[in-house]
Amino acid sequence: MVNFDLMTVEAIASKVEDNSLIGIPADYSGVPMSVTIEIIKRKKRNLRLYCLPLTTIQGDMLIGSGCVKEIETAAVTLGEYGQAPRFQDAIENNKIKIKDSTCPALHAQLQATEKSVPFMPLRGIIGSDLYHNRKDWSVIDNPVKTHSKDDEKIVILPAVQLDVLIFHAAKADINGNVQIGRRRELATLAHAAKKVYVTVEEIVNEDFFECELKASATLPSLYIDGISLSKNGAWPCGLTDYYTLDSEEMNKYAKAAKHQETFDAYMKNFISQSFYSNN
Amino acid sequence: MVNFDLMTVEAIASKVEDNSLIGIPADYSGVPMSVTIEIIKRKKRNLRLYCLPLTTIQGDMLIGSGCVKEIETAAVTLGEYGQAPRFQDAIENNKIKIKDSTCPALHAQLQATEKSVPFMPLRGIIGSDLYHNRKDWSVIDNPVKTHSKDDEKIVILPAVQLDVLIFHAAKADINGNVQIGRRRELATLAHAAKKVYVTVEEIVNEDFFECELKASATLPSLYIDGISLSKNGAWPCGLTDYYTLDSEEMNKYAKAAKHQETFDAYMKNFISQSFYSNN
Amino acid sequence: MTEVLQPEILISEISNLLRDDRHVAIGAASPIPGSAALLAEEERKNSDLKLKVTILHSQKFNNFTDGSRELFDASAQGRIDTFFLGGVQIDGEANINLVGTGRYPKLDKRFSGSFGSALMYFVVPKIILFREEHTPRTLVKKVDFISAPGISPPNVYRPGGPKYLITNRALFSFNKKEKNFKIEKINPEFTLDEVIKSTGFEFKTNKNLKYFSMPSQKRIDILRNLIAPKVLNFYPQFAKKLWFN
Amino acid sequence: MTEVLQPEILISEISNLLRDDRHVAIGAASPIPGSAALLAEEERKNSDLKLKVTILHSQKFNNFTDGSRELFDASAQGRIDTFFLGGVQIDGEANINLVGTGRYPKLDKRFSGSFGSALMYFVVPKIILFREEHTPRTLVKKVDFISAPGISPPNVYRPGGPKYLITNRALFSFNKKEKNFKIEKINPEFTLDEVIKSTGFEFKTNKNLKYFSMPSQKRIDILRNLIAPKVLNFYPQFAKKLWFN
Repeated sequence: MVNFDLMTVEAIASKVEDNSLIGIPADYSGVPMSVTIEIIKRKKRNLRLYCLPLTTIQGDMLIGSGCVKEIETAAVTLGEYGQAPRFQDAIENNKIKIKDSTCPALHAQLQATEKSVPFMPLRGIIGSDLYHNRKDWSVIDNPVKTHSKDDEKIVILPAVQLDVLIFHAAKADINGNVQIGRRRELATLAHAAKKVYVTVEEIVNEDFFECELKASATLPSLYIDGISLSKNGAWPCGLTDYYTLDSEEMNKYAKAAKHQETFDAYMKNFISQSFYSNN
Repeated sequence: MVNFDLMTVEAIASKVEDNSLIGIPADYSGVPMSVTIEIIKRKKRNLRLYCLPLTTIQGDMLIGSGCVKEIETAAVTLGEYGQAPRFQDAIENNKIKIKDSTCPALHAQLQATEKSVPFMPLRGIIGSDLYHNRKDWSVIDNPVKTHSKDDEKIVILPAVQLDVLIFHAAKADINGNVQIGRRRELATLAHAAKKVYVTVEEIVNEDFFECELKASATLPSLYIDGISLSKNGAWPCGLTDYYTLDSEEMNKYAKAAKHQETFDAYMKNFISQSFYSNN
Repeated sequence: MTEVLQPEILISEISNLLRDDRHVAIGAASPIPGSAALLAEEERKNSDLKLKVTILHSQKFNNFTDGSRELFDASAQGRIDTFFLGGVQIDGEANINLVGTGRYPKLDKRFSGSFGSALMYFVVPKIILFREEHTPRTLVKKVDFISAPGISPPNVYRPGGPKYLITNRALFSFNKKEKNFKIEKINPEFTLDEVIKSTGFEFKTNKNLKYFSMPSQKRIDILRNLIAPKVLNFYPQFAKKLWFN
Repeated sequence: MTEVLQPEILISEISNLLRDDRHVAIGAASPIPGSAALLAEEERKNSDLKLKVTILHSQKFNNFTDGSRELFDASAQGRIDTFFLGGVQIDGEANINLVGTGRYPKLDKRFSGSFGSALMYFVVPKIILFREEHTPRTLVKKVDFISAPGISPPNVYRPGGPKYLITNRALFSFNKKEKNFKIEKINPEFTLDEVIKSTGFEFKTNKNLKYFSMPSQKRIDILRNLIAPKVLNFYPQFAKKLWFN
């Protein structure tokens, strides 16, 4: 028995509304692939992806499946498996809008919401074409005068609040606290999101707050709106201490995604199988 | 054998230079009392304390011992043991300068240095006399226009970099990584400090990075300039999972510190004893 | 019936004010609000609207894992429904002073400091001002130093602010538009006239003025049997004096 | 002597550039720089100047505990001495393009994106640009899109920037004041003239032009016996192809 509402993967997917701004974790932060497949099955449309700070197969699949209207990211890539083909195709053929960004800016915009301030300053960026293509960014004169640089120019980034965040993690405890380990960017994402749903490999019969080490690795339940059990929920991506990325499947995907037709066939097959179990 | 330079408590204290800006951890974050006594013994002068966000007996002792020129803090208090008498006396008789602040501002000023931005915005504060007495704070018009509040005023806080941070913690590993648990404000302090010294209860023969849970609770050695073994190093303050605050000693101190003469006698006695052992 | 102690009545009254909350946070040196929050949590344990209580000075009842800034961040995010603030002085416009009396910076009497009040007072929807001592010395016409203002102009972000003021003599509500307090409940040991005389600022009186209510025996039992041992962990001085002497 | 592989020469050359560093960080998809950093770390293991290597995509060689923003924060704090950046295109003023070719936003050929370059290029003192392919297609007169600029005006905070550019044909140094590259070393398989022809921008030549140096047998042994198995953990595709095929 757990002291929180256990959801199904399907129920989490159905919480994602068309047009919503979704937080997308990087390949190392627990990619929620089982929910992603359910989102694709449900033909969600016009999603806006906010990547912290990049996406791999998850973003490429969502784009290839026609679910995405806009993406804000520092990169979309399959890493060692090459460029992200459906993303490339979508950009080269003007199918989706992109807000090209840089990793620390994606962090800072969420940290602004975390602190409920309307903006964050960030150094760098000035002189890049990233800046010239972002109407929501501006440059101001540093309002704090220092001895060395009286006339410093600095970039101002707006706070961004996510409609929903979904990620996959190792464990939840009986009170709905989730173990995120060193992946603290998940805490930033959660703090900046209106709704947070998590899939986990297992639910353990303890309270992480009873042990200082475990508490240190925990995202508290107060930020979490629903949890689902989903074994291998990040597959073919990896999950720290559980499984590594599936090279063979990534190669298979990278090849299939090169063309829309072969991608469609790959996805049809993927959806028809039951790779993820709820128990 | 450890893979870092083990220091003595005395050596750490001698690293603190007159006039330096010192990071002071709150009563719950590992108060470095053994080093504090050595600082007092060495008659360090004109120290500037930056409290995150408050100090208890440590700050009061340093002030009463004449080591302090200035303090930036959200509070100085002995908690359940009453007001901080040497601090009160110093303020009421104009012996030290105070920069009265509020907890989130003390955090934000360090976070600015953590990100190497010259300032951080923060809501609140406007209309308080804290603001009216801080020449280093200013108010600007929010440069990011939102629909709801086109003319919002917001406070701008300058980045603060500490000269030195000293704190007490549970454990160091053989590679000089330190366990801080949930006390992540210690990471913020360390990121914003030029030099960081740590005293620990024990040094353990392992590498915290070999275990994801332990790594999650770790401040990496890359931020740490020196470590000393110091059993009971936070006493009479407490340390999570090791010992609780010593009520009897706190009462004794609170009483003695009411007058400079009794405080001096208390300190003379304190210094003459060996409360802390290095092994 | 058991004799009910004065602080227990305050704990019970404060607990009633937390009725619709989901998350209450308790800051430094607040044993009575802390006890009230744990009482409310216990009483709602089996209801649909559970209450989460974060006591910052406790290891066990601290729900945060992002260091001591998380209280302020979470509050600014709107995730904390109620927070308590005290005051060396509180005035009729709900300005609070936690710094000291006299002319700043060289004060006649210095107190601990403003803590997080200069943000919390702005962002937490229900701030309950709590000061046991109810005298013209604590409830003043105008505070000597504003740690955090009771009200703000429209160009300042302020979703939160003062909702109640509770002392050992009375419970007041605060009206943001009229910028004044109204008395809601009174300690039956005092008359309204006595309360008026012991208050340094003017407040609105109430035709429906009620008395502080006596906690039920059941509530007293919960408080003494279940809550007191918890409080002993993180406010030992307070708990010992009240319950374990 | 063992046959030395071309990537091993690059690894060895890059490793030489890390001589005075205390902390080198390696970002996404950088197996050759990552191998070079681990090689330098191993060779200096018993010296006074130890090298710390943080490989972000590795669980074991990641020295950070504050989430993925810590690389950027630590770099901005000045705690990272060297970082590597690549580029779809790199031009003669050291502007780098990681986004794609053609007219943005509707590009002819889209690549992955700018990653952290738009901050890292400004704050890390020694940025080594690394791009294996040395052709007029990659080393261009002017990039189509600036992910991060090579130089900045004085009113922009910029303690860091480009120091070297290394390709499979040559090693260049960058002169910030003159805003140009100078060739320092050349792959002995190519002539200077061939390098000039395969470079889309003009660069300064060097009277003391040296050749890429052959790694010693000892270094090759360390690389193949100690470093290769580590690299296999976080760049499996690369390591398998080079060392475990």
